[in-house]
Amino acid sequence: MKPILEVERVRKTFGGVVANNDITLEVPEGKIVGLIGPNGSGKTTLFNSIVGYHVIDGGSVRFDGREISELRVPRIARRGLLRTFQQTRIYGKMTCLENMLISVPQRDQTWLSILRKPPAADESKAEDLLEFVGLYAKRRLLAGELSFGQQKLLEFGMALMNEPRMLLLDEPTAGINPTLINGLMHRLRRVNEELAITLFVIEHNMSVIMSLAEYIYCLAHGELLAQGRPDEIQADQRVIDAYLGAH
Amino acid sequence: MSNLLIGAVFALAAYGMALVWGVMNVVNICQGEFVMLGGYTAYFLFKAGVHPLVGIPVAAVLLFVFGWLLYRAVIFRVVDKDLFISILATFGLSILLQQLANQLFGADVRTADAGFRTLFFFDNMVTVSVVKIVAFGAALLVGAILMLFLKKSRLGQAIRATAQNARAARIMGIDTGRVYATTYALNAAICGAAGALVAMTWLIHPYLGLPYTVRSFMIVILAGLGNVAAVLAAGLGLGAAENFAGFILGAEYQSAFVFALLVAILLWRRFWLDRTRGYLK
Amino acid sequence: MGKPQIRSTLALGALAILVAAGVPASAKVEGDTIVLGAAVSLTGKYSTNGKNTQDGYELAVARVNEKGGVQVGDKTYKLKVVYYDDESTPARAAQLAERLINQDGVKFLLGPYSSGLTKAIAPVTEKYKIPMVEGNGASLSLFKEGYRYLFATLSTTEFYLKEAVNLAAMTAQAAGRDPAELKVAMAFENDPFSQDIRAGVTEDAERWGMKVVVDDKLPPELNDMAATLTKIKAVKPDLLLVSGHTKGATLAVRQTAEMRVEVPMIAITHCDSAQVAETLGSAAEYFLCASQWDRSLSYRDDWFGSAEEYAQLFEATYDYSPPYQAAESTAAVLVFVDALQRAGSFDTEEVRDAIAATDMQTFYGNIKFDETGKNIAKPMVLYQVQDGQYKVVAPTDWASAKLIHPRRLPE
Amino acid sequence: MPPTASRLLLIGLVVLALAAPWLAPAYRTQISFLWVMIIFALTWDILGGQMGYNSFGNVVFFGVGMYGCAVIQRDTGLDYYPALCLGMTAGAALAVTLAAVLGSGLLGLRGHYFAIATLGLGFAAGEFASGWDFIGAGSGMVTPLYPGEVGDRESFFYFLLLALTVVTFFVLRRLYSGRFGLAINAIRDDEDKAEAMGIRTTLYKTTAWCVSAFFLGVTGAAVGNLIGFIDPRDVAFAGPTFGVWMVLMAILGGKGTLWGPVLGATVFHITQELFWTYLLGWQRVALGLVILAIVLFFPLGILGWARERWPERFGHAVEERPATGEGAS
Repeated sequence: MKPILEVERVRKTFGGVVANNDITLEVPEGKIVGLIGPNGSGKTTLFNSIVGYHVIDGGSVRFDGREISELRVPRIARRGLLRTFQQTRIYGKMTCLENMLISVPQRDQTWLSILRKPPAADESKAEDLLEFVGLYAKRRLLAGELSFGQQKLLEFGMALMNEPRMLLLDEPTAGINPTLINGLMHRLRRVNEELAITLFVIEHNMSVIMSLAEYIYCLAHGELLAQGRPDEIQADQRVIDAYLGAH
Repeated sequence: MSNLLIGAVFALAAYGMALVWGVMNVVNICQGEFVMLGGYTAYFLFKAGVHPLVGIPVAAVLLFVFGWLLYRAVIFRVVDKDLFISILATFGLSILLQQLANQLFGADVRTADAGFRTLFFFDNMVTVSVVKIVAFGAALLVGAILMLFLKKSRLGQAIRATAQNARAARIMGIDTGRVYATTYALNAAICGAAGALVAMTWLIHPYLGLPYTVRSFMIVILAGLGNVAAVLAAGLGLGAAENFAGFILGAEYQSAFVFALLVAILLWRRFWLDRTRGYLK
Repeated sequence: MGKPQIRSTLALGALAILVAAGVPASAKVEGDTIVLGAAVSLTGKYSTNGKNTQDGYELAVARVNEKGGVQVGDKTYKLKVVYYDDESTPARAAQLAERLINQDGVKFLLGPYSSGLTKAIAPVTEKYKIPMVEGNGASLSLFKEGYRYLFATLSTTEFYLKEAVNLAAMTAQAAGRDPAELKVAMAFENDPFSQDIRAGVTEDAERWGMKVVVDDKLPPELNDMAATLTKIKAVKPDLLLVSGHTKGATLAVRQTAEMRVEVPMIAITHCDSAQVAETLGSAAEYFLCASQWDRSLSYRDDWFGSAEEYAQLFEATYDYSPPYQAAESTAAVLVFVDALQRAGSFDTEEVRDAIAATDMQTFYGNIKFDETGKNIAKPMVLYQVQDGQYKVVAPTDWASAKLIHPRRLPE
Repeated sequence: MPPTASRLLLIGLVVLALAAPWLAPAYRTQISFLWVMIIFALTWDILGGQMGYNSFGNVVFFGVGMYGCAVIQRDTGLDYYPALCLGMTAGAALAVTLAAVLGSGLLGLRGHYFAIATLGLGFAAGEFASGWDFIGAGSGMVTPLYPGEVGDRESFFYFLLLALTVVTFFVLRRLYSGRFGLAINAIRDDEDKAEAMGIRTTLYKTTAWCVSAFFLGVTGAAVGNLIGFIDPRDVAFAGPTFGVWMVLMAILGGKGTLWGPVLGATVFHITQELFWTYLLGWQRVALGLVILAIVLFFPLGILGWARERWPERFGHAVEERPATGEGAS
């Protein structure tokens, strides 16, 4: 199984604070991989480094075999590597349907095609995906009027609309009503299996990530602490110490 | 010398703008109109026989009251709104004040000649008018008083606390409404003092405000909010650059140069940040 | 699209039509009143001179009405002027001229203040074949467009500082110097009026073979002339010419004194309307000032009597001494009165021809238009500020005092 | 509201506009300026309302178009109409080129920095124009006299500007209903998110500015001829008047909507004309008060206010799909 994402010795500092230090990891194509770690361990910074939010101080990031650490966010996104945000980000003054319609893949958009109307196929696809995430009934509401959990689902739907090859999810279950978490996990698996989208997930909810991910990386203090299958991680004393705050 | 003085006056107005911007998140477009009103205060006092130097504190006090009233009447409504709303609202105020001044005082060009002498050096090749030195000193003094006030006084500390975090300040029992009103009034007072300096060194008319507003803007952007030394440096630098441009390129391109410089500085910062995948926000 | 927005759009559309149709267009002659129209600058950068212009018009109208009015054919009519505020901007002035003609039905226009605004209005009056007599658009370029319906009571820009250049040359000759050795420094505001003056004096200086050593355009936003004056100080010219409406005059006087710019002869425009002698005192001493008119001149007419009598009446009415901007505006009204009486008709073509044939004496000077419409019968005068008074020093026929040269610096 | 009704309304308005020169011939120029104001507000709203980039410098394109056209008319020696045609094309081309060049740099600035940079741009353009002798410097330029009969000129420019307004409106309506509209709305709501989704934001932003510049350039060319005299600061690059009115009109009507700017421009223009007629000398004081009232009490504009009051009329409703929809939290 060839890795779709390879992160090699990535280093990022803010002022004097080291947020990521020499992190090396890889995500195989078609899998679900988890990223865990206590608060402030550098998970979101790593996501930002991967998708091009800031310049990394050292190391390399390869997506599908090509170096992307010099590219900016939109170009990386057009290659099929997409992320969602911990604090959800949707287009608040647009309706849910419009949010979906503008999230179509941008790879083949040319100057002329941006002036055209969205094809009808886009609309039916958007409606199907809205139904998939359970927001069909609210499709004409302004996205900003949805609850936090609904916005999260919408953002997920938008990411799917973009037909990415790989999706970086930053805490997909945070803020979601616990009774709905199972449904979400079910959807994530379906996405992974049916749409063949590789998932790389930051998650705090241990039971979720343990049942979802096939392989897990754990960060602490900006460094890679441990890696392995869920059962290995669960048994790893260093991970337990990190979470309990015992140093 | 002339450059330094105009720079100091710009710096005063800019400092007031930075204060209001930083504390209240309001961009005050009628900055230049406060300068204009300060100038008229000094002018009318001068007509009544009061020395323009005395006019400086009087203008500051009058404008303080005016700023306070303006805050209570209008500005408090735009404090929590989008920055753009405050830009438009104060733009409306600026038109209003300009036109009222035009109607009340007439559009005549006025000047309050303080009667200071000019010093001459090197066979008259270098001239320094005393009024400009005095005005420059006064500008520095106003700046110093302001800094002391913000640093030492209780109200000044409240202002700084509010600038840091208005919500926290409110929880700590600071009356932010009062802080805002004071800040805005202080700004008006600074501009009023600057206006009195303008009246005694150059000339005043109802439409003189715009250059001061625009240059305050530029200086604040260059220097950032809340850095007094940088504001002063940027103000003096701008004054010098402008005069120099007038000297080299001819006076017709003097303003063009300043505005082009503003755009150039912003573009430079943008492309510089671009390399770091950042944005100028 | 929702209903409310459509309804309000409809309502507004209807309102627009109502406004459009609701204001009745007044005729050029209402009963026994002849209606003239003028766009003047009541606000904006020209509002001081705009007010002078309006006062000049109003004084003429009041005087003419008081003396019985205008006799056209066998009936006498009163005069009335409709004003709009052009805010000192050309865009507005052009629209207002159109409004005066189209909506108010005015058939005879008086000019606005400043060459720039006159430039904006002239194409409109030309198009509608409406005669306009103006007293405040001096740019020579106005009279190079071949306008048939534009007439100016004032001397055009090339005459403003011509006399100053000549004076400098003659003084040099009298002192045994060649005028070609003289160095001239110029600083003119970047607007049509001052730039046309610049074109005029450049020609004059060339004719004498003088060398132009500084030639700056002052931006209208100018609050400080220090950069230009520093240059001037360095090159030590023999003659300094400055024009920039009242702001330019005040700045030039104040800053030359402050920076001790030692030029033997300095000539400026607008120093009487800027009241430099009154407000700046000794700093203004020995400045030369171009003026269209002065109350001490020996012109007279039947409406106002002598120039001095006009000035006294003006002072009694408006509480300030009339600058020439007011006098030339008054004269513009008198030209209409004269032309209407001679034409004996309200037909714009006949009135236009009557204006073109004007050859009259007024308190403001003689008025006779050449084929381009500018007044060629009246010279400019040059004041010198002497002991806080404006004294005419040139041309010599009118001079009430001798030129003091070189200029002595105030202590 | 059924689509036919809105179509009927549009047709009605256009017919009214076409008939206006005969209904109120004396007001042709004033209504022509109404069309100009509507174009101002509509084109400002592309960036300001739909894309969230508040520009104070759009008047630059207006001025560039005006000067471009005037120079062509002066220097080519063509007859009036061919010269005007060529001039308008050149003016628009110049404006669009400028927008493309400036846009690639300035549109990388966000928020207030963009607003301030464009403010500087507007002033700089005016000052440069008034120093440049080729275009008359501070003396300005006079455009050629219209060759037709008295009154033809007013009708000509009335219909020219009306046509421009209608074209602008429909082009924008078309653009807003497509991907372009969605994309610039997305940039307005969250530009970082739009970038994260791979949208070519710079391309969209520059295109938006170019569209705005195109219509402003053509309009500028026409208005230069309508006014007849081009002053660098007060007519062409009139930042403190036209430049700010654009913003005000769009906000007054409701920015980010198609009808808002049209509505705002109409109300603003009529109010202003009334002030001019009835408040001699005090009209600007009144204008200042109106601006204050607008931003303090209607910061969302007329349409925004209506939208807030009757959200259901603007289609923001919950709808169930005939099949079962899965509920969410």
